[in-house]
This record gives sequence, structure tokens and C-alpha cells, in this order.
Amino acid sequence: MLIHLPILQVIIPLLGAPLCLMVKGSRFVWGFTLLVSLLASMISVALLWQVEANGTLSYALGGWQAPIGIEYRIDILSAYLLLIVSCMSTIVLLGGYRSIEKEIPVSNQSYFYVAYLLCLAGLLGIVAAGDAFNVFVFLEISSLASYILIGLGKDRRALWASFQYLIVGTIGATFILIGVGYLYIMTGTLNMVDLAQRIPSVSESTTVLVAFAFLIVGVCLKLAMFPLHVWLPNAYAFAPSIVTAFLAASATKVAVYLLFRFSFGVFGIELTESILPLHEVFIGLGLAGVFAASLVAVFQQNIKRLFAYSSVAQIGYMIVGYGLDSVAGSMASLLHLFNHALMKASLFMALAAVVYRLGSVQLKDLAGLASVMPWTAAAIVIGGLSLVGVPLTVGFVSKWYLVLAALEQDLWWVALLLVVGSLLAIVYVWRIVEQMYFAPSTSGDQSDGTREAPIGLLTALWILVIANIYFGIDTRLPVGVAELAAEHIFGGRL
Amino acid sequence: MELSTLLHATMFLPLVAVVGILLCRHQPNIRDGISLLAGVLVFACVLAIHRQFMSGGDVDITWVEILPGLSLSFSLESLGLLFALIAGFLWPVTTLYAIGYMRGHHEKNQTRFYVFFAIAIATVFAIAFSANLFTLFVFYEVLTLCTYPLVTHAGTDKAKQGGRVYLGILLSTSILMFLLAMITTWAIAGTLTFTSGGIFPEGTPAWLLSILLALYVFGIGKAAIMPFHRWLPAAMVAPTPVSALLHAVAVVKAGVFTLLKVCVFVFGLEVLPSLPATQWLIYLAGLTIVLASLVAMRKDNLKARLAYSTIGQLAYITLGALVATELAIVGSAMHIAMHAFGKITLFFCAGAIMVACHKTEVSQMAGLGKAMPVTMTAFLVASVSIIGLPPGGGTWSKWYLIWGSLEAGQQLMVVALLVSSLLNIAYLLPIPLQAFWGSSDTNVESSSQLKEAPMPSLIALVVTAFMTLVLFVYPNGVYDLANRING
Amino acid sequence: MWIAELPSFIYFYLGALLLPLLRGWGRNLVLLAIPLVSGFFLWQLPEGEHWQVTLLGFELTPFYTDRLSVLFGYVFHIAAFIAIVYALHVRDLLQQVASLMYAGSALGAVFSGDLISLFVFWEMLAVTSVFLVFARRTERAYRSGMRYLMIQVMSGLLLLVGVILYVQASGSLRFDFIGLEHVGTAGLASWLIFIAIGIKCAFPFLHTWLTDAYPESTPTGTIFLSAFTTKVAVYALARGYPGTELLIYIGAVMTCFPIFYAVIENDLRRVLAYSLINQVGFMVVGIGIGTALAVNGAVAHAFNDVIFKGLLFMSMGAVLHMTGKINGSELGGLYKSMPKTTILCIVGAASISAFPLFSGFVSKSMVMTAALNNGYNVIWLMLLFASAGVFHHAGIKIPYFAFFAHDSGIRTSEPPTNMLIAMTIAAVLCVAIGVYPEMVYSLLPHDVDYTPYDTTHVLAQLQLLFFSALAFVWLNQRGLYPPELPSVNLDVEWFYRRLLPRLFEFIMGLFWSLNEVLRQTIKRFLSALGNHIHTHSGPQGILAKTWPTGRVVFWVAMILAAFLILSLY
Amino acid sequence: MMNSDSPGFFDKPANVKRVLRVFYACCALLLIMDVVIHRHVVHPWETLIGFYPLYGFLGCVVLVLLAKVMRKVLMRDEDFYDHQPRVVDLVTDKKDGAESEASDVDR
Repeated sequence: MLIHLPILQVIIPLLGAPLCLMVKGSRFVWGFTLLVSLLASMISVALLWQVEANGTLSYALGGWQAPIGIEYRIDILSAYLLLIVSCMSTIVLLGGYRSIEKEIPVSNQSYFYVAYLLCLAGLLGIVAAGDAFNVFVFLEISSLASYILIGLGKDRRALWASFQYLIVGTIGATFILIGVGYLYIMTGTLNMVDLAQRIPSVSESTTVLVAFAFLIVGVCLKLAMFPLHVWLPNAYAFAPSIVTAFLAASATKVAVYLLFRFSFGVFGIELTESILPLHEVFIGLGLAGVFAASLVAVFQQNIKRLFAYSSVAQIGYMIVGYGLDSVAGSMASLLHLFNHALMKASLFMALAAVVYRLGSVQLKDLAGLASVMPWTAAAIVIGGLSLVGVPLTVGFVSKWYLVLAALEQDLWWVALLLVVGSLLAIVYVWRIVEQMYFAPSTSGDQSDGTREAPIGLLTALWILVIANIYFGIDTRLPVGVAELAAEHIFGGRL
Repeated sequence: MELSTLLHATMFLPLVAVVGILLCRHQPNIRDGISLLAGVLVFACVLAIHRQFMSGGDVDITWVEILPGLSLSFSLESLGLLFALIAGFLWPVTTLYAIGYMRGHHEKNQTRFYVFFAIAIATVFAIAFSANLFTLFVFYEVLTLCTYPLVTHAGTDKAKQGGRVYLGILLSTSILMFLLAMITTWAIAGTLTFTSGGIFPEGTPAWLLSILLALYVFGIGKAAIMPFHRWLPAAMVAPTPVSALLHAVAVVKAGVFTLLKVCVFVFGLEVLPSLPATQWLIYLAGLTIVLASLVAMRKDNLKARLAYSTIGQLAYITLGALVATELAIVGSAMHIAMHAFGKITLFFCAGAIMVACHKTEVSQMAGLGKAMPVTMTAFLVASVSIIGLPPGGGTWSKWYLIWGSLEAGQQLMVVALLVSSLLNIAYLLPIPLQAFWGSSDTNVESSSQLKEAPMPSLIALVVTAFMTLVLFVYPNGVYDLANRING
Repeated sequence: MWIAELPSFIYFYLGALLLPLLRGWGRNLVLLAIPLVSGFFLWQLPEGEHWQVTLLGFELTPFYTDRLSVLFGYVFHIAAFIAIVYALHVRDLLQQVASLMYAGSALGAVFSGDLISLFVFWEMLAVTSVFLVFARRTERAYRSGMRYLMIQVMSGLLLLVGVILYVQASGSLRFDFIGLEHVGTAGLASWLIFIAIGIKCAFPFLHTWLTDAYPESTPTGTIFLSAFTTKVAVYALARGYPGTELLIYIGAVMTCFPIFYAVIENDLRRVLAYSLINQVGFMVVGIGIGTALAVNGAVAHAFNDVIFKGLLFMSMGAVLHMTGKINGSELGGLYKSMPKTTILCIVGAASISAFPLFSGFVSKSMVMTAALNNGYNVIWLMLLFASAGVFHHAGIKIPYFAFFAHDSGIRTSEPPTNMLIAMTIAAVLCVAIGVYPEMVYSLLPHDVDYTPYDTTHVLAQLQLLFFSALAFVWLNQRGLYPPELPSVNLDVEWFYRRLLPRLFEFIMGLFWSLNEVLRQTIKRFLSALGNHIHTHSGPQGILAKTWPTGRVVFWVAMILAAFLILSLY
Repeated sequence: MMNSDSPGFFDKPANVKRVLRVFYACCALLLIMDVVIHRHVVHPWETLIGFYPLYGFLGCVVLVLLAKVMRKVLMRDEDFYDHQPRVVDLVTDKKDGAESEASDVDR
């Protein structure tokens, strides 16, 4: 059984998806989906434990060995991502029942769960897959599922946002496919380990460079790197709250994973470094993302959109870490992956609670929220503090490493700008805090109608909030794994 | 009791009190009693710590190690103990004062007030006993955040705007510069633990250390060095007990305390004078001293005037920290204590005048001496101490600061200190003097309306005023602690 | 008995603390008892260091007695007692407390064995005495008091810096001979201390606090003021700077220039304030000469001056107390209603003018003889001129314009009995010391054989005085004497009462407008920046607006193209 | 005790004249004694006959005349210094209280 874990990780949610259609009653579907997700996360924990103990796992599907067969390959980086994705999915689902019930029409709820599981399976598959084509396949699965998930939003603009995401996402996927195709032409293999071995011998060819360009741009499109982020704010803003929470915590993280995987894992550090002034370009784009998105967030009135832009900004931090092109930078970036998943999941979960009670995420409607929904408001505060990077929250830890990584290369201006970026976070977080705590509630009906969010939602929310603090204080798990992963990926071959 | 238990007690007793305060929010008398009791207990703990420390007690507490080598830890050290003693003494006194003030002023949300007050105090103890810069930074930020509700207590637009300035400056300076400097320090030195003689390895380039020093000086916004001083006047929208304890003692002293710690235990007294930036920062401190006094003269609002006076006095301490001779450090440390008692008295008086006579402007206070002789006498005594004249405790700290500056060859700074003393006279003394002997042409209210503040407040301000005199006659306790900083 | 060994200032400070608890006779009793008890114990005490205390790591000796300090101690006790008697009718707690504290501080200062104690009492003198000015409770007195305080504190601050530098350079805290001969840090230190003392001593150009504040004090407060501050400074000079030649010239100037002002001054207490400077000048000259005779003369003159200047201030205080007026232009003819006061005033006037058989005669002639003996001829002539002049303004002008001259029509009565008693005590002392100078002589710091009452001295002094009186009479008869006019005479104080405020106002005006411009600029810049950011990042800004899908695709293509170009070339 | 309403001793010019006459006599006597009495002197000027009287007389006349000249330069109205605000008032802008502190908020 243990030996089959890599495939189980992907196959369980994938098979669970159609089964959802057979389960009757929304509560049961939810329970079933949660169970599947829980299984997936337990598997991911087991996988991480195994990888830490025994090193990289390789699983040949159906017994066919690579390169002929399909390989599932779980190294420490993959295991780390699997853990993040599956656990986030589980926690979000755990609290999501009432919110889903309210935000999605009853007739569509079964489809929602199907799409959700498909998306989860796709994301897990991307990470677990050991060959490039499978990555593309799972990418498409997760993308298509997420278009559906976004389109399920009640707001009609959700459809439009979903459509735009569809166009952009498909372009990204196509680019990736083109990149993979070129690589196959040049090397005759799709297996990433083999690719990594063969590419150096053909690295002089234009084709490889073109492949690299397509792959990187495609991935950057998926991970919403500034200025390729335009699809994200609307998609996040108009999707059902739970979907936003899930996607924010997982989808972009997986895309970042792909960036690391392709550039450092497949193409290799030497090539990646030789091609481009990557270093400067990515640092520049990352910082530009931090500032542009944060500044936009400062002026946003819709909080969901505000946090969506903040996500773009946070991705900017990861890109900077990537661009630093060092163990320390990668580690900071990977650490932020984990931490950002935690903070954004908690913030969007809190917004789900707000939407559940208020039906609105406009800033002005939040006036006096703290008195009617104290727990939710407190969660937003802590999530926000984490976003800012206040000590004793996870945000602080990743920023600490990021600044250290910048200082390590004597990039003073980068360190300074990273810190300034946090200041902008303070501004937009503070606007919300002030509105919730210090503004008198605008309408009288809130006082009698509104109360604290349902207990399920709160439980999940506070698990995330506590995780935000816990991993800010006891940093061994994320820091340890991120460090291992960074060293692993920089250690050369996969 | 164990030292570590006592140390924890100072940090957790106020938090326990918070629970008690919340539980008894409907019985104001019990609630206020809990605050007071907690204050007295905490002070007893600090006293016990002091006794053990003097007999050679030492303690190291580590809560958690957040990153390898970076932990939340606490230890005992004389400067921190001095700070803790001051805060520990003044908390119950201020609580006593607040009881009179808040009731006399019919403030709303008194429970919230006492809760955040207690949290702030717990934070102050954590700051005082921090064993490394990281711990200090963490609680520095916590202090900023948990005093925000106190600053905006009134809930008016003005209060909110003041609060925004307060938070904006304190958070942005600390994150932008303090944090950056701290991470850089870590990157260079590999440790943040406070160590006598500094932590930077030999051979660290001076320009780098200069930048770091500037980042620290400006980043520690609570020290209110110009031009990052605006938060302090802005915070004066808070109720007076808050202004008194937090913005004359706890918060601002946390700032200069941090700065002192950084100067002595991160840079070290040998490194500091050799840096090119030090001299410029010293000039800046001198400029702050003089300019703050000039601005204070111009303020008619009493609390605003006191706020600017605080800015000037904080710059004294910053100056001493930067001059960084042993004597100057002693002077700075002593000034933390001396100024605390003087300025808290002044704020108490300002609040008493506000509660009893509803006067906030200096120009309205002529002739109040007849109605409020005790308050005005206390004001006078405290002013004398702030100016640095006998029989006020401020004499001794000024003595050491001037001595330290002279020793370091900072003649210009000596002049700044002297000029500031004279300016202090010009803006502080007229207030009580006019109160006693000025012609009260503006207020023709019947004398029956004017009376002393409520008794608890009165007792509190008499106690602190008396302490300024005690500290003149018996400065040895403070001096011994301050002198131990240099080992 | 430990009580007997307490420093004198302790009695006074404790007494001051006790006063608020008492009323009526109890308070008066304490007031009277304190100088008596303290003085008695001081008399019993042997010389030496009596009390040592460790403060801030320093070994302080706040109670050190030797011949010099004890003599000042005695006269301060006497002065305190007389002044207390004089003020016994006053029912103002503030004045009573302040005056006890003030007297105590003066005693503390003269018994300070170390420089730190000296500094503390130096500042205490300023802080306590200023309340005697404030106690007048007028706007003028308040302002004058503030100026007084500022200058006194400035003196204290200079002393502070000087002391620190001196201790740093010499390593010794002891208050002993300092002198101006040092070089380097110690030189700077000695000069700073010198100037600090100079301010309190009312050196020329540093003197205006005295003429400004003393006349503004209460009738009783001035008695205390005139006794202590300047004499403490004289004591400090005598201990720290005897034989400093510069002092001779400074002192000579001090004796001469105030008499010009005294002649044209209208406020009779201000006239006395100027004559106080003039008398201190004699002491400063004596200390500057520095020989045993000269120092003895200076110290003895300080002793006498405390009493006769006190007497004169008391008589003027009595006039002020009874009539509420003190300007020469408004007074006159009071000898009819206040004959006793008149006589007592004349005794004081005779003493200050150094008439033989009055107290000033001996001490003043000691200083002048010393000047002559040491070859300071010009100085001697100046002192001679000053002696004539002092008779002219203090000896004649004061009694003449207050009690004689034309009748102002004021009809009043003798002052309260306690005032009369106090004045009588002072007058008796003046005469007693004049007749029997050994009383003071035996206490002087140096043993010197000097016989003042020989015919030479007596005759010369009488001639000088009578003919300067003749000049007064002659000038008056010819109508040449300047009439008393209500006026203000410009003095050095103009610089800080007129020029400095104007300058300050001007500079501050500039400063604030600069500040305002700067703030506006920054504000404008910030709001422009905010607007700029808002146009790009605000909800309608390019960065926040939702782009049409086509444009998104276009940009994706562009970026891919850019990437390709970059990577291929 | 003198009755305060009755004219005093010095109100009668005759009395004043009498007093002055005695005074002039004293002066003359002192001047003569300078010749009669031998004095031991330190300074040569002291031996000059009438040195002290002359010095005293001339000194005082010069003093008074100089003082009169001084008056022309230095004398001002009695309330010369009164009509100016205190230093503190000069720079106190009373409207500028705490309100202005919070007026410009940096966001």
C-alpha cells in the first residue's frame, strides 16, 4: 500500500469526482468530498514523511518504467507542495459547507463538488507527475475545473471573469504545451529527469531557448506574475468565496512550483542563468508586482478584490526570491509559498464568513463589523498582520528570509523595497481594521440581523488563523522543509 | 521565589488582571480594584527581582526559538530592571489617578481602557526584560498596536486622525528602518543577543555600521527624534492617564530604552564614537532638543506643550546614548527615571486641571492656583525637576549628561543642553506661576465651580511629585543601576 | 549630640517644612527659633569637616567649617534673624517658607566643602529666592522674577559645566583655591566658575538682575535678598579666587559706575540696589588684592554690609509698607510721621558711608589701605571717589528724598513694632561694630594688626564725607541737582529686555514661516504624489481597471516576443 | 511724638538755615584741622593740603553733572519696558493648539 501512495495521492480525488454525482443530498456530497480531500491530505503527510526519511520516491504507473511508462516522482519539493495543496483544500472544505450552500444554487452543488475534486486532483497531479506531458494534462484538468468553479459564482460578472481566465489560461497552457513539444523534439523524452540530463547537450540550440521562453511565459501567466496578472483579480473577486480561498491557497502555489521545477529542475541552473538577465528581470518584475498591486489594493473598495491584488503582490515576493537565484532566495520563496497559502486562505475564509452574513464585501459595509462578528474580525486582523509581516506570524518569517537573501547578495535596494512593500500592506490592511473596529456601523439592521459566522466556518477559519501564528512561532516544519527543498533543487539533478 | 517566576509574573500578572477586569466589567469598583491590586503586586514582584538582582541573581528564559538562533528570550540586566522598576511603580499610581480621572471625566468604555492599559504594561515588562533585539522588536510592535485603542479612546474623528498619525509613523518607521536594520544586523553578526561591548565582528565596515546606526535611530520612532516626532503630539488626543503613563513614560521610554540598548549592547561603546554617522546624529539630537523647546513655547494647549517638552527630553537621552561615554550612558539611564517621574506629574496635573476646571489651554490657567493649590504646587515641583534644578531629581541626570558630553568633547551639545534648560524654564514655569500669581482676567467663573481634582488623582500626582524630590535627595538607587550598565 | 552636628541648612529646611503645619504664634516661634538654635550650634561647633555623604559615587562634604565660612555663617544667621523679626507681621506662608529655604541655601553654600554641594546650593539659592520676588504678586514682579530666575539659573549652569570640567581636570572635588592661572581644560573650567560667581556677584554687565529684581520684591523679601545671594558670591570669590588681579579692576568698576545710576534713579530701593553693587565692589577689590589685610577687609565689609544694607532696605521697606510708595518723586517729609524710622535709616546711611564709629568705617578703610599699600593708586582714587559717591547717594539721597526734601503731604505712622525692633537690632549692631570693631575682627580669617581709629583715617574720612555733603548742599542750593523724575534708566538689561526679545521675535518669525513653507511644500508634494498614484492605481486607474480580453492577449504576445528576443539575442 | 499736622522742624526755612550754618562751620573746621594735625601718609597726594576735602567736593560735583548728562542719553518713560509682550507670548500662537497636530495626516 505504502508503495502506491504517489498514485493514490492523485487517483483518489480523481476517482472521487464522478462518485460525487452519485451521492444524494448536499450534506452528504460535502461529507464525501471532505473525506476524499482528507484522505488526500493524509497521504500527503505520509508522503512527506517518507520522502524525508528515504529520499525521492519514484513510482512507475502500471509497472512501466520511465521513459516508456509514466513516472510519478515525489521529491521533497513535490511532497511539500502536495502537503500544502491537500491540507488547504481539506481545511477550506471543512469550513465551506454553509458558505457553499448559500452561495451556490442547490442544483449546481453536485457539480461544484465534482469540479472541486477534479481541480484538486489536477493540482496534485501537476506536482506529483514526473513527466512534462502529464504536467500539461493535469494542468488542463485543474484549469478547466477552476473555470467552472469560478463561473459558479452568483454574480453574473463571474461568468465573464471565468471566460477571460479561460482564454488567458488556455493561452498559458498552450504555451506550456508548445514548450514541452519543442523539448520532446530536441530530446526525445518527456520525462523530466531524462530531460534534465539531455538538455545540456543541446542547450546551444535555438529550439531549446524557444521552448524555455514558451514554458516560462506560460507558467508566469498561470501564476499571475505582474504584468500577466490581469485575469486574477476578477476571477478571485467574483468566484464563490470558498473557491477563492481554495484557489488562492493552492493554484498559484502550484504554478510557482512549476516555475521552480522547470527552470531549476529541468533546464538546470547553468542554462537558466546563462539565457537571460533573469536575475534582474525577475527581481524587477517581482518588485514591480509588489508595488503596483499593493498600490492598487490600497485604493480598492471591494475587499475581495483588494486581497486578490494583495495576492499578486505576494506572488511578487516569491518572484523576487526566485530571481535572487540562490539557495537562500529559493528557500525564502518556497517558504513564502507555504506562509502565503496560510494567510490568504484564512483571509478569504474570513471573507467567506463576511459574505455569508453580510452578503457584501464592500469596505463601507464592514463598518462596525467587530462588534457583531468579533471572531471573524479578529481573524481578519491576524491574517492582515501576517500579510504585513508582523513578528510572531508566518508573514514575518518569510519576509525575514527574503530580506536576508537579498542582503546576502548585497542587494540593499531590494531589501529596502521589500520592506517598503510591507508598509503598503499596512496601509490597506489598516483601512479594513479601522473600518471594522473604529467606524460606527452604518445601518441599523445590522445590529439585529447580523451575528457571528456559523461554527463550521469559524472552526476552519481559526484553524488557519492559529496555523498562521503557530508556524510563525514554531517554524521548524516550513523552514526545515523549505530549506531542504531549496537545497535539493539547487543540488542539481532531480 | 524563583527569579524566573517573578519575571514571568511581571508579564503575566497584568494579563491575569485583564481577565479579572473583563469579568467584573459591570462592577466598576471591583474592576478598578483589580487593576490597582495587580499594579501593586507587579511592583512588589519587580522589587523582589531588584533585590535578588542586587545580590547577584541572574536568569535566562527562552520561550521559543523561532528561527535557529533567533528566540523569544528574557534575561535580567540593570538598564531593563531600571525601566521595569519605573514602569512597575508608576502603573499602580497611574491606575489610581485614572480611577479619579475616568470617573471624574465620565469617560465611556472604561473597561476597554483598563484592559488595554494592562496589556500595554505587560508588554512594557517584556520589553524591559528582553534578552535580544528580536524579542524587543516584537514587543515594541505589540506595544504600538495595543496602545492604539487607548489613543483613539474618545472615538471622535480627531482621535482617529491622531491615532492614524500615531500608528502610521510608529509602524512605518519601525518596519521600514528598525526591522531592516535588525535583519541586517543579523546578517552581519549572526546574533541579536544583547552583549556588553556590542555584537558586530571586528572589521565590519564603518560606513555600513553608520547606515545601520542611522536606521536604528530613525527606525526607533518611539524615541521621537526629529523629524519622526509628530506621532507624539498626535497621540495627545488620548485620555490624560494614557498620555501620562504611555506617552511620558512607557511608550516613549520604551523607545529611548531600545535605543540605549542598541547603542550599548549592539554597537558597543567602543564602536559607536568611531562611526562617521554618530556625530551627525548627535547634532540632530541637539537640534531636536532646542527645536522641541522652541515649539513647546509656542503651544498654548497644555498637553501639546508637554508633548513637545517630552520630545526634547527624549532627545537628551538619545544624545547621551549616542555620545556613548560611560558617564553619558549613566546620564541617559538616569534621565529615563528622572524624566519619567517629572513628566508623569505634569501630565497628571494637566489632566487634573481638565477634569476639575475643564481647561486645556495654558492661557486660560492664570489664577487657577487659588482653586487648585495642590495640583499647581505639584506642577511647579515637577517643572523644576524637568528643568534640572535642585531640588528635582532631573538635576543629577542632567549633570551626568553634561559631564558625559564634556568628556566626549561635545561642547556644542553642552550648549544645547544649557540652552534647553533655560527654554524649559520659559515654557514650563510660567504655567504654575501664572496660576498662582497671574491675573485671571479671562475666567470670571465663580470660585465655587473651581476645585481640586478627585481625591485619587490628587493623591497620585502628589506621590509622583514627591518622588521627584526623593530622587534628588536619594538618587543612589537609580545611580547604582545605571552605573551597572557599564559593567 | 548628633543634633548639634547637623549642617545649618538642615535646620532651616526642616523649619520650612514645618511651617505649613503651624499657625499664628507657633509659626512665629519656629521662625524665630530656627536662626537662634542653628546659630548657637554653629557657635559651639569646632572647625573642620562635619558631615560626609556618598552621593552618586562622589564623596561629598556638605558641611565644612573654617574661619572664613564660619564668619559668613554667623552673619547669615544674624541677617536671617533680623529679617525674620522684620517680617514677623507677614502672614504669607509662601514668603516665610521661601525665606527660610533661601537662608538655608545660603548657609549650605558657604559651608559646602565640595563643588557639587556648592552647585546644588547655588541653584537652590536661585530657586528659593525667586519666590520672594514673585510674592509681590504683581505682573511687574512676576516678569522681573522670571528674568531673575533665568539669569540665576544661567549662573548655575555655567557653574555646573565649570565644576565638571574642573573636577575632570584636577580630579578633586574640593572647593578650595581655584584661581585663573590654569591652562587648558582647567583654565576653561576656572573661567566658567569665575563667570558663574561673577553673575551672582553682579559684575559689571552681569549686574542687572539685581537692580531689576530686588526693587520688585516684597518689602520684607528684599531684606533677605540683599543679605544672601551676593554675599555667597563674595564668599565663593574669597575662597576660590583670592589674589586674582582681574578682580581688582572689576571691583573698582563696580564701585564707581553704579553711583551714577544711583544719582538719577527714582525708585529708592533701586538706588539701594545700585549701592549694593557699589559695596560689593569694595569687597571684590579686597579679594582681588588678596593680601591678608585686603581679604580681611573684604570679608569684614561683607559682614557689615549685610547688616547696614539690610538696615537701609528695612527702612525703605518700612516706607513702602506704610505708604505703598517708594519713588523719590512721590515721597518726602516723612520724618514727621516716622521719626524713629528716619533715625534708624540715618544710622544705616552713616554706616554705609563709613562714618567713624559706624560699622562701615573700619572695613572700608582696610580695603582702601590695602589698595594703597600694594601700589594700586588709580584704584585707590576710584575707591575714594566711590566712597564719596556712596555717601552722596546712599548716605544723603536716600534719607533726604524719603524723609526730608519737600513735604509730599503723605501722613502715615511708624511701621509695626517688629519692624522697628528688627531695624533697631541692626542699628545697634552697626554702631556696636563701629565702636568696638574687635567683635568682628577676632573672627576674621587672617590675623592682622590694624588700627583703624587713628586721627589720620578719621580726619581724612570726615573731610571726604563732609565735603561731598557740601557738594550736595551746594548743588541743591544752586538748583543743579537732578530732580527726582519718574523714569526708567537704560542699563545693560536693555539688551535682554528689549533687543533680545525683538531679535528672538524676528528670528522665530523667520523660522516659523520657513517651517510653514516647508510643511506646505511637503504636504503639496505628498498630495501630488497621492493623486499621481491614485490616477494609476485608483479604481479607475490603468493598473486597477479590468482590461478587455483582447488587450490581455495582446500583451501576453508582446511579453512572449520580448522574452524570445531577449533570450535569442 | 510729633503732631503730624503741625509744620515740621524743617518746614521752617530759618531752621534749615541754622542747620546749614552749623554744617558750614564743621566743614571749615575740618579744613583747618588738615593744617593743624599731622598725619602719616602712604600716598604723596595725601600730603597736599585739602586733598580729601577737595577730592570729595569735586568728585561729587562731577558725579552729579555727569549723571545729568547720562540722564539725557539713558532716561526713558517709566513704562518703557511694560508695553511689550513676554517672550513666551511673542511666539505663542494661541490658535495653534493640539488641533493642528492631527490636521495633516500622512496616509
